[in-house]
Amino acid sequence: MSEQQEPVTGIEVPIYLKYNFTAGAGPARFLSQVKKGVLTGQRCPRCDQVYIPPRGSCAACGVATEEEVVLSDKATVQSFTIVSIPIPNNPIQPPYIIANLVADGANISFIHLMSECVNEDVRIGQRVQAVWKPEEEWDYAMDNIRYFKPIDEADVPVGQIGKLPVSGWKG
Amino acid sequence: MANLAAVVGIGQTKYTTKREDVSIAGLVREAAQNALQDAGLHWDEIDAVILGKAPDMFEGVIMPETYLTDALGCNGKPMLRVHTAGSVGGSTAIVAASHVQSGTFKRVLTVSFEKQSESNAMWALSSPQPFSTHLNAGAGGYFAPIIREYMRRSEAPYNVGIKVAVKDRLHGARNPLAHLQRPDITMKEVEDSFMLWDPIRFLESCPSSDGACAMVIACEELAEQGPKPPAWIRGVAMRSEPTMYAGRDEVNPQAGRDCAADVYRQAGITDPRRDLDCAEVYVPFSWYEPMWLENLGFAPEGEGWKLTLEGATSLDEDGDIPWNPSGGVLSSNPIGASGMIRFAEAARQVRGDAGDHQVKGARLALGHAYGGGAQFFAMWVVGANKE
Amino acid sequence: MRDIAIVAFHQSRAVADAGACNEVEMIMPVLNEVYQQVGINNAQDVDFVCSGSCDYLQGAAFAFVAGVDALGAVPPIKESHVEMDAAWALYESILKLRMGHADSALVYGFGKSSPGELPVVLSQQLDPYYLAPQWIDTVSLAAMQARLMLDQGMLTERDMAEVVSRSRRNAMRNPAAQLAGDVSVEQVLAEETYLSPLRKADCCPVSDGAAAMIICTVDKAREWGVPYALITGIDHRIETHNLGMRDLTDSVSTRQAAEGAGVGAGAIDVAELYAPFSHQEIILSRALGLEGSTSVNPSGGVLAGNLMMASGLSRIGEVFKRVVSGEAERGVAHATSGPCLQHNLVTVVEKA
Amino acid sequence: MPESDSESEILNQAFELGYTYTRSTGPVVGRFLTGLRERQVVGNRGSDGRVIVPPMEYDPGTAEALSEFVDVSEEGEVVSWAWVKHPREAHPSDQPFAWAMIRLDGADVPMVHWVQANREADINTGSRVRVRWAEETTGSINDIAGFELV
Repeated sequence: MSEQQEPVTGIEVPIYLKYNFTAGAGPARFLSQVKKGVLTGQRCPRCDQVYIPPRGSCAACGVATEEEVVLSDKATVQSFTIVSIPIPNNPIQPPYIIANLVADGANISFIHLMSECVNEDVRIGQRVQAVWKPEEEWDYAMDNIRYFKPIDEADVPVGQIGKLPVSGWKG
Repeated sequence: MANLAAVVGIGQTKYTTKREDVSIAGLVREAAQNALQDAGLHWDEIDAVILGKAPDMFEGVIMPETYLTDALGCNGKPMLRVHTAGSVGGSTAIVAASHVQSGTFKRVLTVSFEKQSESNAMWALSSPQPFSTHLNAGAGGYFAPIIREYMRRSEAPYNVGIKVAVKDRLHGARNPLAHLQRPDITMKEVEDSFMLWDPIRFLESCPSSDGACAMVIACEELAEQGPKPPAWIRGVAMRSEPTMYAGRDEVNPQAGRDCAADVYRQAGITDPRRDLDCAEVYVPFSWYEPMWLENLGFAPEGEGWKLTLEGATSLDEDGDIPWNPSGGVLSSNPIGASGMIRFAEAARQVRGDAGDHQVKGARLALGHAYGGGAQFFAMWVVGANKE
Repeated sequence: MRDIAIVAFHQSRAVADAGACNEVEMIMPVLNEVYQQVGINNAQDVDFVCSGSCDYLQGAAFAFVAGVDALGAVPPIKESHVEMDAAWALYESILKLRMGHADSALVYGFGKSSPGELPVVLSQQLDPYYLAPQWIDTVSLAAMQARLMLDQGMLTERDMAEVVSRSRRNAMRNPAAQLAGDVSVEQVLAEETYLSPLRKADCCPVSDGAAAMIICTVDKAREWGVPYALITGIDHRIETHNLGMRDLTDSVSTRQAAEGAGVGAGAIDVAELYAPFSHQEIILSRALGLEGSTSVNPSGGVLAGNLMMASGLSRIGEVFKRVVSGEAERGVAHATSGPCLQHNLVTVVEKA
Repeated sequence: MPESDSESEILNQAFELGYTYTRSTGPVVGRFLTGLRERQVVGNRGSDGRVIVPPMEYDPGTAEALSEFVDVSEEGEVVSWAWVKHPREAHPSDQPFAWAMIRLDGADVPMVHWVQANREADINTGSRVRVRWAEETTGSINDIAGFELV
């Protein structure tokens, strides 16, 4: 070995661990419905709020959410950001819109992509609807919805966002 | 009932993108050694070590306190490892303080760190989980919609965030340890910087830093024997709420308001803007200054931005309540340490030991940290006087 | 310093795979059980909550955040977390009670170890330059520790098999146990070696599950009107990470913690030791100075089921149960962390 | 692809948590790894005079920073060992092997590494072993491609 080589000051350490992830009982019920193209929330037995995606509990009350509630695939923009950097390992090209959306009949937002819109025109309170992938591509994932696109309905006042019935906004 | 305790030693590393000259142990050690030196103490005069950092995945070392035992002179002593997400640096200081305030120990060392250059911090936070939408574009992507909602509610002018970004970098230029050294930064430069997560621009975001921060906390009797003035711990508080629940106010989280009310009550503060001399507050994205000014009760709801624009939080504009005189998280962000840096910098101010970023005559200061999706809070108030 | 009372404890049944349950679904039933034991509704009814967990068990950063979703933390609560076994969450909680910032606390720990290959995952807890890149699993390290003792005549394989046999038999009375049965020493010895000198039976199983405890001041325990036991001593110590610098046949840090916790101040009726390997139970019994009169691991210990990040808390809970039931007057519980018993916590629990 | 045992019951999916970390070593670890690259094992002297291999940055007893480096032999003695009958995927050998604590000649503190042996019966406490160097050394603990029985 050459005496002239620089001393070692750094090393590369690959750490790759394999796991088998389990979705959880509550989330699995939700994912099974999403696979059929249906958005279902779960209602808290204590405070009646509807969660989507359900994660196993009503986080506010600390109790399991069990009652399934079929929701609309129409939603309202609670807030959003226009992202100009790529998501690691994701083919979506910036700039794209990630929005916090509340589905009609739900009381909490989830994040999803918005498209078929002029980024600069997206606004809080805007009405949107899911654009689903072709049915043969449906899997156990919210990615079955390709994105949400604006629809021709009146904006929802801020105070009403997250409080709409499953029948939607009658503006 | 709690015993009196005080910060008697503070040590930090220089914050930088990548500390290529030290191991993980070497980085942590440097801050700890500096804190001991500041306190005029030796390793064998420390009774216990309390370590904090954010996710182990940043360095890929599981429960690194076991590996760090020797670097922190902890062989034969108690060692506790705290992890409360981004608030961890603050929580760790509070847990360390409880070792002394409970009367269980006389003098403890607390250290928090991140050597996030070992990985890519953005990657560790964005690692995709099965069954979920892979849309996580980093912390900025999470906080940008919340900032947008604040802007809507408060009708704040668009340039408030830009002003904070400039102000904190000018503060950072007074602090030789700060990662970003930008004495020449301008409003125009920030405004023209790349819009990463609209409405967050590149220069309105924190950097990614390597670094460590340490403190020695001592009981009343020993604190008074130290070589430098102690920073007396006048109040400590932590609050958590769930990340996501129906009806959660993400802009002005209840956990932050409750935490502030608790720590103010302990410290006898009724009007934070008047009673406190300065504050070190976790502001990783510029707009969080006006948001936290309201959340922490320095301004009525919807009016935090007015303090920022008036220059009330600026050292350079002789503001009455300087925020982040050290340059804050916007100037240095080793995630696991960032909260402790806020707590330590608050202590430096009331010890009159903050160098060029000293707030003249500071007697009472707030240290603040938050973590996760702003659902974990840790705060302390330190004072030049015991009571 | 204020006396600290334990008023409730529960752990889920240790299982090899918690199946469909995610973390929050695993935690909620355990919390409900301890709430019921003292007659409260949720975490709102205690002053402080602290948990212990490890992100790498499930392979996701911020694993503990899901735990908060099990608490009913609206309005917000005083809450903290250690990336350690929940026995250390108990330690943090005790400090909060001692300083008067809480009169009661909920402590819980959880681990779902089944998704990954636990002994390999834990290899990444070792020195990141010298050891972790070799992927030395935790079982192998323990096997070298056992060999040192065998070579030095400090124990025999029969001694180890006796520990296993007693664990299996004791576990028959523990509904939470994963491995239990009327297993004789000879049966254990007849098993072929797995990671020589260890047999599979010398090693704890990998388990999923959670455990929870409620502690409080004596005044609060009386107010709740529930039976309680007192924590009269607690201490923990860590030692060097360099395995070559440690006397692996002894547990110096356990001795130090035992002295700090005042273990020697009286007779010990019962001891629950976090010994993931049979020979470690022998090391720990010696370090704690236990005598023949002490019932060691009446629950079966972690050889009967090991809830990573909760087993240390469970040991304390098992002693509590026996003191409250009158089966024991004074007991010792031990928790450990790190390779080959690097970090040890000792708690003394006594009849009120 | 996810597997569903039965509708809306257990949903599992394999995933890999992986990243290649870039570690800076600092002078002590760096000195050891530089030695390995040159096929030389380096230790350092602890506060009590004992030679520690691999070198430690800080003394466990006194907490002092350690700096006095000592070259040691690439041969030594097995202090303890464990026989891996069924190597795991992550392990350095796909054949049965031994993990061992090895005290190198000139060192006082044993190091942990692995030993190549054909059968369990071939290795004993006290066995003499020698470093088997990797074909290409890069400055990593894995430049030692295990030890072999002498």
